[in-house]
Amino acid sequence: MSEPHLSARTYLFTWIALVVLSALTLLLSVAPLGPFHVPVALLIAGTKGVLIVLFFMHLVEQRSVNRVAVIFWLLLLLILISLTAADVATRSLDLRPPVSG
Amino acid sequence: MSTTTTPPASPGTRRIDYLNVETTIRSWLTTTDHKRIGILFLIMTTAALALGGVFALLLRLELLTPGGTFMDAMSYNRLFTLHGVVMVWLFLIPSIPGAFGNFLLPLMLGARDVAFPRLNLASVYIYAIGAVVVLAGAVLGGADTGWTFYPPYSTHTPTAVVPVLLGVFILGISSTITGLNFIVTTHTLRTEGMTWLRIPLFVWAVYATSIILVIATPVLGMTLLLIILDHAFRLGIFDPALGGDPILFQHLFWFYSHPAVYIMILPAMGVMSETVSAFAHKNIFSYNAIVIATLGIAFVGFLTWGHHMFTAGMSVFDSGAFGILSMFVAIFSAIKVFTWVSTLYKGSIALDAPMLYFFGFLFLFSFGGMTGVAVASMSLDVYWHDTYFVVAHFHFIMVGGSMMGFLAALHYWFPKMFGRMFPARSSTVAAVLVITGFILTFTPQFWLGNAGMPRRYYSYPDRFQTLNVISTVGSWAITAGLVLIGAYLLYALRWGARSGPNPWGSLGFEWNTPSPPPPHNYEEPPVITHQPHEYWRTAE
Amino acid sequence: MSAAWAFQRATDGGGAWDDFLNALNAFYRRALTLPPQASTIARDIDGLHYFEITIMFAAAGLIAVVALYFVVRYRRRPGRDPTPRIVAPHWFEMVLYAGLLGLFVLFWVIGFRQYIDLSAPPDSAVDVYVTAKQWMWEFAYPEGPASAGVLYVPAGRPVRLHLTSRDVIHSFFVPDFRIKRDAVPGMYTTAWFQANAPGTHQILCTEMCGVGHSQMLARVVVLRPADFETFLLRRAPAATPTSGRDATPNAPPARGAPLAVIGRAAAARHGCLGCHSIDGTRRTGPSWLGLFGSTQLMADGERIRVTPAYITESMMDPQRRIVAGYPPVMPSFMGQISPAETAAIIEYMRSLADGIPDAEATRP
Amino acid sequence: MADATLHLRDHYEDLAKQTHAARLGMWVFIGSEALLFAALFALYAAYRIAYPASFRAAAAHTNLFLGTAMTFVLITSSLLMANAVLSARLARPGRSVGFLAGTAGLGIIFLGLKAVEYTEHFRDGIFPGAFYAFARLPAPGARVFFTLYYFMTGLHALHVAGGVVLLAWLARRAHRGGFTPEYHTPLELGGMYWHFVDVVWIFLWPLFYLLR
Ligand code: HEA
Ligand code: HEA
Ligand code: HEC
Ligand code: CUA
Ligand SMILES: [Cu+2]
Repeated sequence: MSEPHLSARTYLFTWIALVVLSALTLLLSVAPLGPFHVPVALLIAGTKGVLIVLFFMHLVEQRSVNRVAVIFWLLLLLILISLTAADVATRSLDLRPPVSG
Repeated sequence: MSTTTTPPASPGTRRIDYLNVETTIRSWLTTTDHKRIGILFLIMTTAALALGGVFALLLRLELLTPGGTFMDAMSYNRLFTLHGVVMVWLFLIPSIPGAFGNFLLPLMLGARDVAFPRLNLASVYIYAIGAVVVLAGAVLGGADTGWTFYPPYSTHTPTAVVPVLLGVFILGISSTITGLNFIVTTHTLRTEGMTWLRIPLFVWAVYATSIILVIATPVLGMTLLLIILDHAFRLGIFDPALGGDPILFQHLFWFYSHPAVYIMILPAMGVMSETVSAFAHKNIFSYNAIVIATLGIAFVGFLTWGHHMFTAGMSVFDSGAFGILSMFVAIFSAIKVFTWVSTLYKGSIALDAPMLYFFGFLFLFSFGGMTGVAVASMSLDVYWHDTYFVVAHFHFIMVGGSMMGFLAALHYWFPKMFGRMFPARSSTVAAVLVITGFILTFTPQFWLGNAGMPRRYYSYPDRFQTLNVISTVGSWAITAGLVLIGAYLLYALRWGARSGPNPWGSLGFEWNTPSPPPPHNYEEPPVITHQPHEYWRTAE
Repeated sequence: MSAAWAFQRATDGGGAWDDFLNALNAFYRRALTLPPQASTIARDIDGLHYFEITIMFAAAGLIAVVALYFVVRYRRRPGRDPTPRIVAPHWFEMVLYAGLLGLFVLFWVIGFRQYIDLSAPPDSAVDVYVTAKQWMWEFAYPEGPASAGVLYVPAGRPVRLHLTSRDVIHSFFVPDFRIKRDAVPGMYTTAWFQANAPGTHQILCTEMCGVGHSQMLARVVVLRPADFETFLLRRAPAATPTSGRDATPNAPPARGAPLAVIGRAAAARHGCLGCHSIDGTRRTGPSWLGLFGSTQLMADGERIRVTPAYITESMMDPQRRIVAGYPPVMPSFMGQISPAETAAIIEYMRSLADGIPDAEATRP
Repeated sequence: MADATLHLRDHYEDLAKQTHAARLGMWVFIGSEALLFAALFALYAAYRIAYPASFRAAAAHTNLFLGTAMTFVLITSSLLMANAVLSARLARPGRSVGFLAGTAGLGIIFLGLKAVEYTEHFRDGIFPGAFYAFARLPAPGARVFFTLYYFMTGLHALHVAGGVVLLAWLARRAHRGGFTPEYHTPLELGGMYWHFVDVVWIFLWPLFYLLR
């Protein structure tokens, strides 16, 4: 009853991709990216995470409900982080209407 | 393990059910039968209700006079903290899911047990350990922070917050396990023909609750751990003296605790959906609407936590965002209320005890929920925040809503669980007592809040006394009702009339088994061909 | 459109319509046990309150009546079973829920507008510095006077409160003004109000802060504007501050500027910036860049964290503790700097805490 | 011995369904774990916005070399772990044990590096919370950075340590022939856990070492 599964080659390629991406972030961390340092680093980290989840953790070969579960918890994780950070980021924002009577 | 199916004894002797299959204490303490685990949770959470209720009575007694009545300020502060902690984490969150969810989920889905029975047993013990730790903390001096544990007060108070926090942390693990179990059960153990749109609404409610449990609880756990680390080892991350920002604690706390209020109401809503169909003998007016609203609450409920922080110093932008999102979540509850009322239309309504609680719920939850919308209106919350208006709001929902749901469930499924009926007359009297007592206790608190009385006040200005006295007297009526319920249910356990398999003539799937159900629920997996509660079919 | 706007207009001018609104206001206020409306914003907020509560009673009444009718009409009787199959017509559900959502959004729009009003003080406001600590309220004015337990404000003028706390979170609540704001240690929050008329109003603490929480009461005394001026003069300390306002590079900031900006001006005015740089360079005294919240080594080997308390001490009694590597030359500013200015300077230092130079101040 | 039905519990219809349940349960559990870390990530985001300069300065004081080494150690361990599961699927329990041992070994190396790093910081007076006494970065933002650093990497290291124990147990079971191509659910779930811990580190690495 053995299911179809990923091969050793896929794993090896995944690993190579991870190594390359890690080296890339390392290089980019000294590049003059200005304000884009954080988003770029997080984007690369995110890509690496997705690779691991899909291949090492076999999400590609599993039932779609598992994919939905992963997407759902990712979404909530982002909500938690962004709405909390948004508070600190916008504390000095002035929302007064331009001319207040 | 309960795989040892005892062969039925010779005909004429008692039918084997989950209660009499084995009767030793040991068999109860090592059981992996979801029904027995449900009963264990029922016993423990009811005890928690009684304990929290005693704390509440003491609170109300103290508030009889403006100054000190019979205790000092410190004791009062500890009492309302314990009242909140016990009611929320020991009673309300585990009650309906732990007791009725465990008992009913497999029965309703046509399964023989939950997905992970041993984990399920573990959750009972973890709950018990957590409860013991909380109570030990109470004995060691208790916490005086309120159930919200805001730093820097919670990290500086000399009281025993650490054990209380630790206990809550442990209770969180228990509810996460319960949630995990229910999610997987719903996905994998549905019997043949049980498509997603045939799942009983109570299961949907518990399923949505479970999603909230597994996602929100870890955040609470982490947050409480950070407070523990600060209090015990001065490793403060929220401490302004160390560069921290105490408002961030509030964000993390409410990221859990707002969804947690839906953990507390969704199961009760599920009970109501079942109750109203069963006692009006009527199909639910719109099954899909209830399902959508249930999932909608579970999801949008995660986006509204900031409405507890409108005066806290949060940015105006964030406040506005949380304000509008709170309005969105309310619409889903409105959908449910409307659907329940419409279900009554052309029904065949029997006013048994569960149905009385349904009406109590309908009215009190609606009103409490609407006052929720009022406090979510941002400028009004600036006025009402941390006044008795908020206390009234959440007791309307948590007592008038969730506790009524608990009581309805208790009465509706009592025959299912024990095969016996409770005395009808007493149950009516008790329901009326509880509901009127409730109104008497908590309606005055809206006025108190309007008049500007802050909550967590040991003493208060004289002008608030009259309303406080009324509220205290009301709490005695609730108590009378609840004690009466306790008394006749205990009586019925032993001496109640035999109920037969389905005393209410309900078409819920759980009634397809005998009452009380046999150890393995179904001999053969049932095949489901339609939604539950399709009463029009009884004509065919 | 909404009751809230109507109420806003009703306060000024006569006319039958306004009389009606005033009567309505009086009725609702009594029925809902609301306290007096003693600030300019109170009546608007109550207007929204009446509007929502009316709709809620209507909705609750409707639910109760319909449910009751169904119970009576469809109670279980022989022949009632089986019940017919009835499912919701979709268009009806849609219209109902869209309408409700529209209503909720309307609540939000009004509430949020008022909330913005509540959080945006007019520029002309009188500033008061409010410090909460277990279990009392202290008030200080830029002009010098300070008081504990009683907040004196003028009638008819906006008053802006800069709130902070010395220990745990407290919350400043004046029911009669319909305002409430947390006083959080480590930061300044603001609230404002404009009292309508002279009188006295209660202040309560609404954030759990320990055994004295319910005793943490104080009063707002609203004075006639003239009396308020007298109060300021009478309470001002003898040694009047400010030496050579003209000598400073920065003009005094307009009222309504953030506290840190006020602090920068005060620091310049009192000559702090002559000895203390704000860009990290070392002058007579240590630079303020990144100073706040840091831990400094004292001449006697002690390590001290730069907290508001320590900064205050450094200003009033600089010789008490000397930073290692610096001469003990800093003069005492006791009696020369008002508590309000102290708060503002501290706030300014806090704005430099992260080590980012103050771009505006260093501009030539 | 390799009778798969031995592992079938009586409330499931068949093993496929039971395996599916186990995997789904694991994903749900990992979701919970992710949210546990998310609370700390949210704090990191908020404080980074509040103290941008201090955070950059402080990140320059963590050991980039060690951090990078740890990254490569963990991703390589993940490769080994994936192969351990694969070997079980291909009915080669011996190789499975070897891969597991390798994975656990790398986990231990990771913890060793972490210990070296912590010791270094302690020497500089970098402690969390009230004990922070790093003379070169006295600003409050740096204190917050390092407190978070200890909480997040510490929690992560606890997870790695737990993972190593788990791997040892799995290796023992594999060694005794406990896993077959048909039934190796514990091994697979253990692997998922290990990979998840790796993913967490993949985010910690830039946040604490790279973004200077
Ligand atoms: C089971 C628990 C529960 C539930 C379900 C809710 C539901 C809601 N709550 Fe409540 N809440 C609490 C428990 C709960 N709450 C607790 C414990 C606190 C205090 C915490 C503390 O500080 O200690 C609190 C506090 C609280 C606050 C903060 C108050 C403050 O401290 O300043 C706010 C603010 O927005 C709020 C809003 C809401 C809203 C909008 C809903 C909505 O989900 C309600 C939706 C329901 C309805 C709207 C009713 C049905 C609809 C109709 C009948 C249609 C007609 C409706 C209208 C015309 C309006 N709640
Ligand atoms: C589920 C939640 C829940 C429930 C059910 C209740 C129930 C009650 N609560 Fe509580 N309450 C909270 C949750 C709850 N509360 C929370 C979260 C707070 C905030 C705490 C904080 O500020 O931090 C609070 C705060 C709070 C306050 C405000 C304290 C303050 O701010 O100073 C008051 C005051 O009146 C109060 C009163 C009551 C009363 C009279 C009841 C009554 O309804 C209780 C009636 C129940 C009984 C009397 C038990 C009797 C039962 C039995 C004897 C068992 C029978 C036996 C069997 C069935 C076998 N509560
Ligand atoms: C004559 C020069 C001079 C003036 C003017 C001056 N200071 Fe200082 N200040 C010093 C010196 C020198 C020190 C270091 C020695 C000590 O601690 O007293 C110092 C130390 C301090 C410290 C403690 C810093 C630390 O690193 O711990 C603070 C805070 C401070 N000053 C604030 C002020 C404020 C506010 C003003 C203006 C109201 C001011 N100073 C005006 C010279 C001055
Ligand atoms: Cu100060 Cu409560
Ligand atoms: Cu909420």
